[in-house]
Amino acid sequence: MDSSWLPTLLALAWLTPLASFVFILFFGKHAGPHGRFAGTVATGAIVFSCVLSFVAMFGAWLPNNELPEAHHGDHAAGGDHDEHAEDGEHADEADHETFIRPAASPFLLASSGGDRGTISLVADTAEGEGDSAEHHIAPNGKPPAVYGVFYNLVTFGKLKLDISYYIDALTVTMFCVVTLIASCVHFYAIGYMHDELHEPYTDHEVTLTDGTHLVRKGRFYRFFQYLSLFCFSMLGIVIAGNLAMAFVFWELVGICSYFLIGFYIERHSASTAANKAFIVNRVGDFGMLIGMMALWSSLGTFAFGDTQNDQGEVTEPGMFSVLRTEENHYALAPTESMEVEGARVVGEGEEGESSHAGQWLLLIAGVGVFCGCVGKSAQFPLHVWLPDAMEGPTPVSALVHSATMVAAGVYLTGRVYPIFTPEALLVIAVIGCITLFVAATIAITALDIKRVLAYSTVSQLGYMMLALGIGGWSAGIFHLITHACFKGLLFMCSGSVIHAVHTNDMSYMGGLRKKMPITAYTMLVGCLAIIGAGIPTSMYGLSGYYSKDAIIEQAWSFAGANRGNPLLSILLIAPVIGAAITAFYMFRLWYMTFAGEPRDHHRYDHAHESPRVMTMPLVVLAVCAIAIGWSVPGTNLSITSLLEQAQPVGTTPGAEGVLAENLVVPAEQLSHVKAVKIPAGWAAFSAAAFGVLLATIIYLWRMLNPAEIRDSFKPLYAFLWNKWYFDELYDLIFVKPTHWISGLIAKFDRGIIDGIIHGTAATAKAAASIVSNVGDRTLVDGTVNAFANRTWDFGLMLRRLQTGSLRTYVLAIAMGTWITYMLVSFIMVARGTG
Amino acid sequence: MNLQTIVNSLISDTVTTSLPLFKPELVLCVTIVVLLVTRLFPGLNKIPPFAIALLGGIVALWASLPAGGIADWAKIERQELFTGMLTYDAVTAFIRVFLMAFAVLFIVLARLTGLADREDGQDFYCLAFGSIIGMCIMASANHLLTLFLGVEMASVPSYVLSGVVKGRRRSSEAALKYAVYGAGTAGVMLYGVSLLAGILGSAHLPTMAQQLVEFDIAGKLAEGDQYMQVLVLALGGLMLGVGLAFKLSAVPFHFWCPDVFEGASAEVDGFLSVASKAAALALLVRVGIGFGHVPGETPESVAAAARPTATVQLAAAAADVPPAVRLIADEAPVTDGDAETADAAADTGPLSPVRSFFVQVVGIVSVITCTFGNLAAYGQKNIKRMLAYSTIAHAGYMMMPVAAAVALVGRDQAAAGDAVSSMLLYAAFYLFMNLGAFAIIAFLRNSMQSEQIDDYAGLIGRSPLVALCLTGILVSLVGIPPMAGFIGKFRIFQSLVEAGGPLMMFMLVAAGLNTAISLVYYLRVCKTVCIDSPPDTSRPVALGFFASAYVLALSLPVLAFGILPNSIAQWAQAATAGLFG
Amino acid sequence: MHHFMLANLLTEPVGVAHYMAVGAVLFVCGVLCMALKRNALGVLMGIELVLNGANLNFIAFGSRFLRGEGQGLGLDGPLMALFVIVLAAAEAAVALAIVLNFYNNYDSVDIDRADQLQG
Amino acid sequence: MGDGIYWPTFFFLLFSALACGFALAVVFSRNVVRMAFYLVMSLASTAGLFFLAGEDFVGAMQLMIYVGGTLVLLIFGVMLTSQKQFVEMKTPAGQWIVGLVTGCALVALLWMAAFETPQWQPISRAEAEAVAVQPTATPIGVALTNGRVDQLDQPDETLRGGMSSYLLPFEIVSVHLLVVLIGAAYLARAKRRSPSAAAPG
Repeated sequence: MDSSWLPTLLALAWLTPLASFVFILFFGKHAGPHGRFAGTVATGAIVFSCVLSFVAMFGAWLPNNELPEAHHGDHAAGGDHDEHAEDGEHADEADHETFIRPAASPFLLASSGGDRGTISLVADTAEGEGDSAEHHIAPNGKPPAVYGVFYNLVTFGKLKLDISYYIDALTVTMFCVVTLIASCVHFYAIGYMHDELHEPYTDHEVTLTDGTHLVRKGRFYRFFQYLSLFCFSMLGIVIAGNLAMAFVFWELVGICSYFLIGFYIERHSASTAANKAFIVNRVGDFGMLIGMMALWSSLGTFAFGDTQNDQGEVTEPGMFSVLRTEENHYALAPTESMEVEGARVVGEGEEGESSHAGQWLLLIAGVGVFCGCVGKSAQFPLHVWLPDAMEGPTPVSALVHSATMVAAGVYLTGRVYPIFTPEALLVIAVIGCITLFVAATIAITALDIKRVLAYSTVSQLGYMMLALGIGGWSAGIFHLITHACFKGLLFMCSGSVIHAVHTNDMSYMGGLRKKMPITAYTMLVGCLAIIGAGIPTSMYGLSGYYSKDAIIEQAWSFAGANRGNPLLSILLIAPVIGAAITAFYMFRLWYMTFAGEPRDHHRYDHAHESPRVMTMPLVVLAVCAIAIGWSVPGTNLSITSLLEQAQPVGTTPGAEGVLAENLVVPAEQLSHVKAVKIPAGWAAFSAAAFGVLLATIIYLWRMLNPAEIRDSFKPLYAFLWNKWYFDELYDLIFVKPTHWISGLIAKFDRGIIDGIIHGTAATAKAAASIVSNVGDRTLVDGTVNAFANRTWDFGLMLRRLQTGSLRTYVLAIAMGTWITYMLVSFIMVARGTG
Repeated sequence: MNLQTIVNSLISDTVTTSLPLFKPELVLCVTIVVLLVTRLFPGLNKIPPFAIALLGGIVALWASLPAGGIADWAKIERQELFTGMLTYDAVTAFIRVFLMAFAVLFIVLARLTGLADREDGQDFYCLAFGSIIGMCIMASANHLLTLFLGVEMASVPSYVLSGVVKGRRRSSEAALKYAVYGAGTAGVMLYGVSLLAGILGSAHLPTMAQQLVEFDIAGKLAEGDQYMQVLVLALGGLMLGVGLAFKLSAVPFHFWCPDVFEGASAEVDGFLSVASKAAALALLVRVGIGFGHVPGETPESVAAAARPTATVQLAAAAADVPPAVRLIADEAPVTDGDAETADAAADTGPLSPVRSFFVQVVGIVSVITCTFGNLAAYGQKNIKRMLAYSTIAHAGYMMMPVAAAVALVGRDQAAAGDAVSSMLLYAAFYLFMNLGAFAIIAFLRNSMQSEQIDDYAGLIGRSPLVALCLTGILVSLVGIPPMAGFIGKFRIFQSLVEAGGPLMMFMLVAAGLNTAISLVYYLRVCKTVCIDSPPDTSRPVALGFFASAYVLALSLPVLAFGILPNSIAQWAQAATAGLFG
Repeated sequence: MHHFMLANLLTEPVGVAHYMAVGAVLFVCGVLCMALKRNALGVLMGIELVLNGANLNFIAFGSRFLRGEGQGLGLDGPLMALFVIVLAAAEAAVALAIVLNFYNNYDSVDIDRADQLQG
Repeated sequence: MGDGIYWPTFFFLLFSALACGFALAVVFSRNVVRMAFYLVMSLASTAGLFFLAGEDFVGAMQLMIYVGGTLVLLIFGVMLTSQKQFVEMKTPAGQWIVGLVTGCALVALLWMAAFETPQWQPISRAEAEAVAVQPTATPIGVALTNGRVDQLDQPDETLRGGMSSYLLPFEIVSVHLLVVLIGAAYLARAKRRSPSAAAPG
């Protein structure tokens, strides 16, 4: 198969879940008893997608695109690891020649995606003697990619909304990973959601006012309907060839997560969690919209790739080519139009400094787009929604936390990587660093098994963002992929446990490994993978070992390159400490659940291993979690070499800040030199080993009593237990002032409009009721929910303006006219004369 | 020139130019007369009024469609009808097609829900057509009298429409409130119109714009004791704006809207929220561009002519101009330099103060309107009342591109046209969304006798089609991707970005945040409809075949235009191509 | 600036401003009627006064006696005033019908009884 | 100054005092029948002001349509609804205060607008006396059919562009009146409506 099949294959893989969604939407309820057949349809669809993705990978992508030698793959375990060790030594001598990309033959393919779409397969050789970069590393050209337009949705003047595709090695890899994990989750869900097939279904978590449990119809088919839509939306983001399309699917993912998290809508906690997730995400999306608009207004395009005509000439350059032109050696430079636009938006700088306007605009655009990723990938400060999203059924958690929603943010950051200036990257790194540390510390004290995993997800996402921010593009994306495997595994294991003991609370578990061995040992694999278990500085290890070490190496290299700024070394210290904490809480979780003596014998006695439809996916994912970092024996095919091939245009040589002048983002391959690799590897290993050891001492050997430790660090414990008081802080910063202002406005409203009319008695009464409102609501539970409540109250107060009295309305016309005029004239006079 | 020649030319102008372009309105007038005449004669009153009204509406729609397809619209040059009373350009044509299409849909709806039955049908259709003629005049007003006349003609019949169900207390209360509030704002507007006409010495909008150029606002503002005249101008403009704000239901002149919407029947609400609003927006565009732009002027011509003309005028006027004014004229470039807004640097036409006044007032009002509408919709129990607040919020969204367009007029007329087209596009989507929503409410009212949101619980079990359509429409009103509402919002954001500057960015931020705010109350209805369990007392919901088909016909485009918006977007684009001819 | 001086009140002609002053008083009286009368018919009378006040402005702007030959609105003034009179009559007819309809439903013309719609 | 009383000004003062006085009386009267009477007087005095401004035709229309037509309509309404308890209805004192304050603020604003604009100030007596009295009915009639006699001599090309004949409004207003009368008749007719189509109210 040649490359022209790629768009077709992937489009098919992308649309199959949509077909399944539509089918279940219309016929799901009647498909089999209680809609049982719906699960089969959805699972079949996603498995079909998975097969197509792998066909695309092995049948169409790999034969046509020669892989570069795996530089990062010096970890790769395989027959040739000795050579790789050698390779590392070579790299020590800065042997740059090895970094030149192998020239794949340039392809120009006939269009297949309609008249407008032309496909180009571009593979550039880097300029060997590019000397503009600091480290004398040649900037890489455009990675081999296929860009084209499926369908032109609409054209408004300069604004073109297309359904297009941009397929490079990253896209294909993500397709494989997403569909593979989603397939596992689908299988697993057939078992896990089995209860929903009962008619009627009794929800034990919901107690009605009369003391009975809620009884409702089963919603098995609806669950799979949402899952299918969810997969479709996620694949849409992955295949998207332009930012606007990515945004559309971005929103769709948000809607699906709303439905899925709120699946048990009758449970109050579930519906509030769904609301919270949706609203927090909207906050982020809103930043993204601003970033998109900033990019569009200055570049005039949303497209990632270049549109080419049949002769292979570029007719409409995509945003990457515009920002990183070949003439400029693929270095990031704001365009002319950006300077102009930037001057208009940001404001003209001093004489001579105005040339930075474009850089500022680029920074705004980058940070804006990143805002969307912050929301979706649950980065600080918008991470609050993710732990609450545990209210959804466990398969949803597994999917949301591994390969889909949260991955979307990291994926998009990786996808639009060429537009990030070093300053924007620094923002990303700092956010990632804060996130990983904060979330890891919170996970130490959590007792809910899913909540521990949720915070660990937040923390690992922080690692990815940190890696991307300090220049480790491959490291970050690699970690995304390995994490998808082992986090999916961990969640499904926890689901299996919950299924068996009917509680989330780890203090009721213990000793379960005897009852459910498959779950226990696959989960152990997951734990080992997430802490990055492996033999330090060697080629042997679980998947997490490669990716996490790559991140820490990059952090080491980054800290080295920015020695002039000691503050930035925190970006190295935090991930290392974070690695220790990760190891600690993961093993704490495993020991509390599976090791030792049962704490609750009643639950223990009823526990049983899950059915095969649930354990098989666990085994599959455990194999992935072990081996996904390895390369295929005898070839240089590995995830790392694929990522190497997808390395975004112009990003290999690293970069230096323009606005922040002494900021250096080091080239990624510099982190593979021995001088970095060995200390970084040992640091990571010793941190993880320390964490495991501490967990073992406390929870397995019980040499220290956790309760005593808790007591001696009481304030710290309380601080962590309360999740760094984020909810309370947001309450204080956003909710209280809103409340206060709305109270004030209500006072004004009643005081001025009603009060004068109905006399002072009403005013006094209104004021009293506000005081009582404030008094009643000083204790607020959640941030965003509370925020929503306050906006709600504010809305209700606005309603009081609508008094219903016609004469008041007429008076309001007169007063409105007069007041508006006074305001306007005051402003005009102040301006005109001042 | 003597009287004879001028009357001759006027007659030929009227008969050959104006009347043919006034066809759709004439058709409606004729339909009204026919409807009345058939009632007089015993033989003719067998003909159902619905048939006549439908026929009239379809003929009017046909008459308003461009003869040669969309391509014709792009070629329409602006021209004045009836000696300057009306203006005819592609925007007029677009709005007229919009209104006529709406008229057809509306009379079908009124017939299907039984609001206009056989005996009272004539009255109902006459009132609707009379109001639509007024809206057409609003959309093409080119003179202060036609502006006021259009607003009155559109409003007065709708006062009656809102009270059309006679035996209900709420209905008569709604009509009373609407009539009195409308009369009050009309009075204020009339006073504003008189001030503007008085100070500029004309009532013809392009002439007034010409006079405004000579008025030299920037100079008068800079002079200490002359700025009073500018303030009087501003007062006139604001009072005129009160009337527009009433029609748009913009805050703080929105008070009538929730009460009237709750009291009137749902079909009429659809009428008020779609047709009336679209006409008011078109009128806002007319006023904004009418005062902020002299026909035939382009930014280039202004830039080229600015300095020399100023000196020539100065030299010519030196004899009879008081020294103070001359001083200002000399200093004018200096005052331009420290202009307030960032984009004013590029916008230096003589009318730029008018534009910046309009943009700032409309911009700020739109933000307040939008936020207020969305917040106040929280916690509403009656769906019509909730949608009334939603209408207020959407009026805010739709005013934003108008502000953007006027801000762009002085810089980039093509972009300004684009901004207007984004408003037209949104209005077109809005027709399907809101008329669809109100049609569903009307049908549900007929079958379950309730308009409370709580009574819609579990609707999906009782009538899946209606529930799905309603959910789709509400999702589209929020502006979430696959629906048309998203495209419309996106387009509005685009025009705001194109206009640029701090105010526009503020509006963009506000609009974005409002989308998030509005989510809460729309989703609440979706949840009630789709997820909540139905009350035990629920009755089955049965819609007839035609009713279902009607609901589908309105809801499907909401999805279809979200996926395939190209054709309608091109119409809107073509309609504004010749706006600044 | 020009000011309204009482000294030569009776010996000099009045200007547009004086007409506008009277118009303003009528206008505001109308607004007050609408805002303060509880009798719906009083409110309708208020509407008439408001429109009448604005009309006085149009007459003043169009009048040659107040602004001299060739100045001001010319015939536009009286013509617009004429149309406003007609429109006001139409509006009064409809408003009266609505009030009667209200009266039929409520057995009262007290507009403070119209308070079912609020919030 | 000092060439004797300028009678038009005297009549202006007289009529304006009557118009304003009766308007205020409308506001302050509580009896609806009296209000109607005061309104007649106020509108009639306004017609006097129209005559003084030289607009005899509009003045006549004012008397005929407003005073004659509209008020007869209103008085009908008063009589139809004038049971004892509705003749006088009290407005709370608080609302009076708010209303009057707003009213005064509005009057102050509008007066300021009137008196601070230079081109709206009085012309000199000599100028005013030079203005010849012309009939107004003919020009208005011509304007309503198709031409504007007052702007034939307008030298400015752009201003002549704005000479609008009022043919369209004249015709379209008739349609409007027709529609409005249908509406009024519809509402005033005895109700005949089955409750099924109406929502519960």
